[in-house]
Amino acid sequence: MTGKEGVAGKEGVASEAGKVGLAGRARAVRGFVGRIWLAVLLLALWEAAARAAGDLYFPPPTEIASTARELWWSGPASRLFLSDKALDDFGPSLTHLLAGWAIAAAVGIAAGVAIGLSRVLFELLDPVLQLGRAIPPPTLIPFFLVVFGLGTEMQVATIVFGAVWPVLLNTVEGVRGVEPLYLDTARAFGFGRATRILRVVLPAAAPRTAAGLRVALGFALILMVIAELMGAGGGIGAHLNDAERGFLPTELWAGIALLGLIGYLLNGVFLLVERRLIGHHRERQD
Amino acid sequence: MLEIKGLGHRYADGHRALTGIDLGVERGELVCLVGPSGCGKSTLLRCVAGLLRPTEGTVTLDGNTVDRVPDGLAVVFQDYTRSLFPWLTVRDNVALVLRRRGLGRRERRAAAEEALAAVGLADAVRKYPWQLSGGMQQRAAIARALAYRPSLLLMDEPFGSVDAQTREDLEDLLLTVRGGEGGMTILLVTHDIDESVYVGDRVVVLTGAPGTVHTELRVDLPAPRDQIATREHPAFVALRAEVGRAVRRP
Amino acid sequence: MLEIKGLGHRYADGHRALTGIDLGVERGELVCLVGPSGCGKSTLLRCVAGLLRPTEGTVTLDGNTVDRVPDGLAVVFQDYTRSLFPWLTVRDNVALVLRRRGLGRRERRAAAEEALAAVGLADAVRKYPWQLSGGMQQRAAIARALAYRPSLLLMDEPFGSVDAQTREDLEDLLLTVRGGEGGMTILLVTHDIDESVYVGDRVVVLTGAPGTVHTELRVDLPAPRDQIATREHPAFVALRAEVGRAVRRP
Amino acid sequence: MVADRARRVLLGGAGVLLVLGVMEAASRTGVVDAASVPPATEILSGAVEMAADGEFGGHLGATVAAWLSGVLLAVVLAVPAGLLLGSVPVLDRAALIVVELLRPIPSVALIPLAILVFVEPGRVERSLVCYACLWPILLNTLYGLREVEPVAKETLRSFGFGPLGVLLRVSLPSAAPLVLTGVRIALAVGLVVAVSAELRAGGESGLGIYLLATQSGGGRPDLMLAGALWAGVLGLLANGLLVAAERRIFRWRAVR
Amino acid sequence: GGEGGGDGEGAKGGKGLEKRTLTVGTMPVADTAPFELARSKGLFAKEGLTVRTQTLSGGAESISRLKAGALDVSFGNYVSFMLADTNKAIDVRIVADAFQSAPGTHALLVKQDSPIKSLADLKGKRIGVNTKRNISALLVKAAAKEAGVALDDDKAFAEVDMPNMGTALKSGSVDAVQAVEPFVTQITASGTGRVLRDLGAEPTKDFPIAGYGTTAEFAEKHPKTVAAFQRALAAAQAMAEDRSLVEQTLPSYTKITAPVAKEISLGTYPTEVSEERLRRVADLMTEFGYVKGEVDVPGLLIRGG
Ligand SMILES: Nc1ncnc2c1ncn2[C@@H]1O[C@H](COP(=O)(O)OP(=O)(O)OP(=O)(O)O)[C@@H](O)[C@H]1O
Ligand SMILES: Nc1ncnc2c1ncn2[C@@H]1O[C@H](COP(=O)(O)OP(=O)(O)OP(=O)(O)O)[C@@H](O)[C@H]1O
Ligand SMILES: [Mg+2]
Ligand SMILES: [Mg+2]
Repeated sequence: MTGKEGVAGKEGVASEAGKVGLAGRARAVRGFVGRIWLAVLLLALWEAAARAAGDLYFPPPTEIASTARELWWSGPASRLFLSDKALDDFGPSLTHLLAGWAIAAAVGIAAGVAIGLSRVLFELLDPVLQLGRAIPPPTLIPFFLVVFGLGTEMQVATIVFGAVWPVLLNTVEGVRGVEPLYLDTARAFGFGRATRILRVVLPAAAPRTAAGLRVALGFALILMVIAELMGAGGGIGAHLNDAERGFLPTELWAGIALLGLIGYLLNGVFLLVERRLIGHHRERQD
Repeated sequence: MLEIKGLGHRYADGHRALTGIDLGVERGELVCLVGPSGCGKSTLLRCVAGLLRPTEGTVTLDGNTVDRVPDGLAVVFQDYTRSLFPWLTVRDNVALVLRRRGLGRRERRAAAEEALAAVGLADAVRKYPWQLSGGMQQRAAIARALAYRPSLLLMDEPFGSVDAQTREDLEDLLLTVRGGEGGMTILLVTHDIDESVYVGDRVVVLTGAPGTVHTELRVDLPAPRDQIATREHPAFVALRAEVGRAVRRP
Repeated sequence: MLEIKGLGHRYADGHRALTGIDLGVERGELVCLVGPSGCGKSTLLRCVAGLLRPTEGTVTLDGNTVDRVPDGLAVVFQDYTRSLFPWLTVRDNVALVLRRRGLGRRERRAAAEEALAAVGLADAVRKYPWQLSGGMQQRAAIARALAYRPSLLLMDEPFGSVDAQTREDLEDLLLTVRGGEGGMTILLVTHDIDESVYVGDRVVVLTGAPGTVHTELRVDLPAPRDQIATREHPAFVALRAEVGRAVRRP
Repeated sequence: MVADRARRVLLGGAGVLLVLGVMEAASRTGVVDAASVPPATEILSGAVEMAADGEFGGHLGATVAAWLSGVLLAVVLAVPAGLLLGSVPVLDRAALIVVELLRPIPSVALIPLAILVFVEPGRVERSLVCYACLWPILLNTLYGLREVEPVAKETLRSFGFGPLGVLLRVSLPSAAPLVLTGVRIALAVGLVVAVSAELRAGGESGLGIYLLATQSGGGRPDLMLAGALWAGVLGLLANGLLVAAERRIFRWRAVR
Repeated sequence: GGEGGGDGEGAKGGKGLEKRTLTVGTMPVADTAPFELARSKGLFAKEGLTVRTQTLSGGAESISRLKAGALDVSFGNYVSFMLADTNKAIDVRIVADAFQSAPGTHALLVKQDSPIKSLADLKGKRIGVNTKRNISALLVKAAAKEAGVALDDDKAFAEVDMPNMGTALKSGSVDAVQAVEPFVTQITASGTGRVLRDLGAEPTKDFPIAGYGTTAEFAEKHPKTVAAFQRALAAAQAMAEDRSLVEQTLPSYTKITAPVAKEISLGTYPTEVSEERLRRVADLMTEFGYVKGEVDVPGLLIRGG
């Protein structure tokens, strides 16, 4: 979006610049179309199918969108049109989500590196971790209730509990898969343990860790909802609950679509940052 | 300075790569290792570097047994492409190892650029390793090792991927650098017999399966070596022929 | 057979590696490419192999423009360690490419073992590439290419990591193989000037930044070449000096 | 090899005992409320009590069936999809939005819709498991493909192999470890989703259904946690099997 | 379609039934004791019905399952049924009444040593309920309103699963909980909490809690099957007046042990659906804004035979 505006802004400064601007715009448009045609096609099919079926439980996307607008984007312009309900639903949810993900990332990477580097630690902890990550969070509610009580801590804990695994596991994989010669090189030049980890192991494992972080971001969103579904409190999870129990399928769909959208945006930001940080790794294929 | 005694190595899969190697290297000496492909030269270097724990014998450096990587060591690996970090530019690859030298960020960069210029990579400092040709990558690895100013330098076929001219330049660069203060001890693996005689103070010929020392030859050639004069020196020709025979005779 | 016209390549980062290359190679010819490190030899080979789309000019093979990998091609990459598949044994690395030759499983294995034996790796067929020394890996890559019996063979410094004796053996092996039925066309990049004259029918000298053809020299040496006789031949000595001068003069 | 395995089992067992010990101590000393978070021994005895119950086996079996078939379905769908997207950039670009919109949707939020579409409780559960498992496998496949050594791909291309040959013989084997990591994540997620779906939506039989029933006579945190333990054990077993398979398939990696 | 011309009532051996196998959604709670009784005593079989069950975990998905056709008939609380009907999720028909509150079956509890002495003290406190905007919240709100306290669903209530009520109360996560039997007995007997207010007393004395519902479509297509189900269940509901029979049945399908079964308060099991009683639920729902507009109570009933 901003790219398009930027190109348009440059236009007309000079004829040469204008040509470049036009070419750039054409490329931007082509790129944009290349990215969204499938989504648009699927939406159109869905719209047509839903209209043909006319089932209350499977409303067409346009109806879902208008419900969503009513629910969350009917507020004043000064608040980016966010309604009161939107602030209630998104604010705490997203805070929990990001806090949980950040903690999961830190814990997952630290533990992943430690476990990936040490065979003893790996063998000591592997069964515990495998056991731990297969435990369904709902069965731990009594435990969470006692330790964290209902509320923010419990929700964040649930998110951390679920989102840490992909980071941890991928980091362990990444660390164990580091090209041995990188490590030899680092050792040969007398890098200390810390430097070796920070300057060689982490960057070498970065692509895999990033894959884990990305999966974890999706998980964090999912667990945010689960935490809200099973614990008290508002948020998008509670909205879904209300919509389901109140038999308001369109609102349910709106909530689901909203989750998709939030996940999409988070992922977009993540990819931008990732490209910034570790993109040059693989520009190699031409 | 470096003392190798009864060294042998058997890999985890049971393959016996080296056996009964005895070798001493004095401070400031440049010893060339030659020998057939697969005879254990790289394995020997790894043992000396403390990267591989030998299954027999010992390596001692200044009287201390090498059981981990010793201080002041630099290595140019045979598989140089994999020893450059793809996430760093060429300059940062060099600058990174200089952290251990206690230099500031700027000084590190300057030193890195200087070393890269010395191997003819002044224009490539900001590129990533995978944007370089094979020979350029190899030179980057050499620059990294030289910039580090190690007291012990291990080089595993460091000039294998560059053209004849560059090779000679690099040989001379190596000779210049080792002449500097501190006195660098160098172990250099090469397949080029002329090169081994030209740069070496001593040439050690290994034979394979499992690797053992076959011959040691002292190179007594006039001190400031010169690509043309030295190579025309009768002693050079004689030595070169001798090494050649040693390598060829199994 | 192979016709290169006005070939140039500029990499995605803007670096101009090659420009205005014109070169023709006849069926069954063995052309050696020499030139300074980074002058674009590997880039040229990649363009010929159809792995890289040149940004200028064309490559035609038997009259067809090369816009994808042509049939009957084999390549020995300069970065041979990365071109062997670590999840396959050495034998399976060779046997894999023979699938395209329509051989049965047993035949493939037999052919692979034969080719590996020819490069002196008979004992290593069941090992994984990372269990081999550098020179052995390089020989495995050579065996793979030879076993494939390509009509066009591209070799990027194929003998850079082996000792002098092995190198000579491999040179002779290459000369033997190309003499077989079908007539193999070969483009070989090397830094060893002697080698280029010894194995080549023609030596093409490139100069760099960006790479262009500097000189072409026809090698007219008696047909069955011999490591001792040929290298002592006066024409060999003269040619070798000429190539050396061409490479050195920028 | 044998010594290796013994060492793994011993160390792993020590790790588990350590954690159990900490839990036991925490409850016994009153750091946490023992009635709500019973000591490890009680949870263990709860787990044994469950195993002794004749009905339990059937319920556990139902969960395992839905779980494994769901994960399997996800593998069958996601790996080829990943290979396709990873090798056809045009599709990859277009699919990114769709994938990224669908991926964050929690399976539990889809329960009411899944019930309507798939009707039969076992199929509902399987579809939810599959949905949740698709994404980690797909993403890991895509990331794995990105990491493939370009020279290795070029090598096979230069020997005349077509895109499919390169995909199957180079890209797939070198991405395989990361794909399997995805499957391992998916296995854990799938189990979580299966049991959670049962707990939330009920059904005919399953571990979750069984756990619901155990709570009907009053809150029994020990049994709930015993159920959690059983789920954990299933996860551990599945992971163990996969790792063993991995070790065989990727011997070349293990030794290095 | 019907096989042969079944004649009126008493379709012995299932002759004339449109469908002989019924899939019924149920829960392991005291409310469904007569249903289990009917199964164990062969009352359904006598009517020619084979009954299969699916366990439900809550009210909402029973509606989805009914709509999807995974269930033919489902147990469920009246608030859920009425919400589903009013919001046109499905056209609900109540097949039979299941359970009606009695003193002690539903209660509001606080911690043993809680400073909360009366409903009036609940202002600004958090109350754990099984489900917001549902039957449990309704009971609490009705009682609180009488005491002059208006509770807001979002602010006053926190959702806690019934089995975790004791833990939630003890850990101080909530100030009060709404519980049903056997949890009420468990919480009081363990000394965790005390009853602040019996919700089985006025204003929700003898309050209709749950029933068996189906879709209008199913009811219309299978009148004889529905009637057979109703007959069998009515017989069982009647038998359940004998408390000892219920006490015997409870341990067979729940984890309520025989001694606990003797202790707990039991509600009553009405034998037929009454429009008048259902209206009490509908009126409260309207009063507290749980539905927009009116609940069509007569429309929920199955008319004629
Ligand atoms: N990781 C390994 N596992 C098992 N065997 C190995 C391993 N590395 C090397 N070897 C074997 O040890 C022997 C010596 O290998 P090494 O790399 O030391 O040879 P080299 O003298 O350096 O040869 P080149 O000149 O070809 O590099 C070879 O036979 C090789 O197959
Ligand atoms: N992927 C790439 N991206 C950008 N520049 C590249 C890339 N690959 C090579 N180059 C540049 O192109 C030039 C030619 O590279 P090439 O690999 O063809 O050289 P070469 O003749 O094979 O050298 P050498 O003998 O050292 O292998 C070099 O300057 C190199 O830096
Ligand atoms: Mg070597
Ligand atoms: Mg090259």
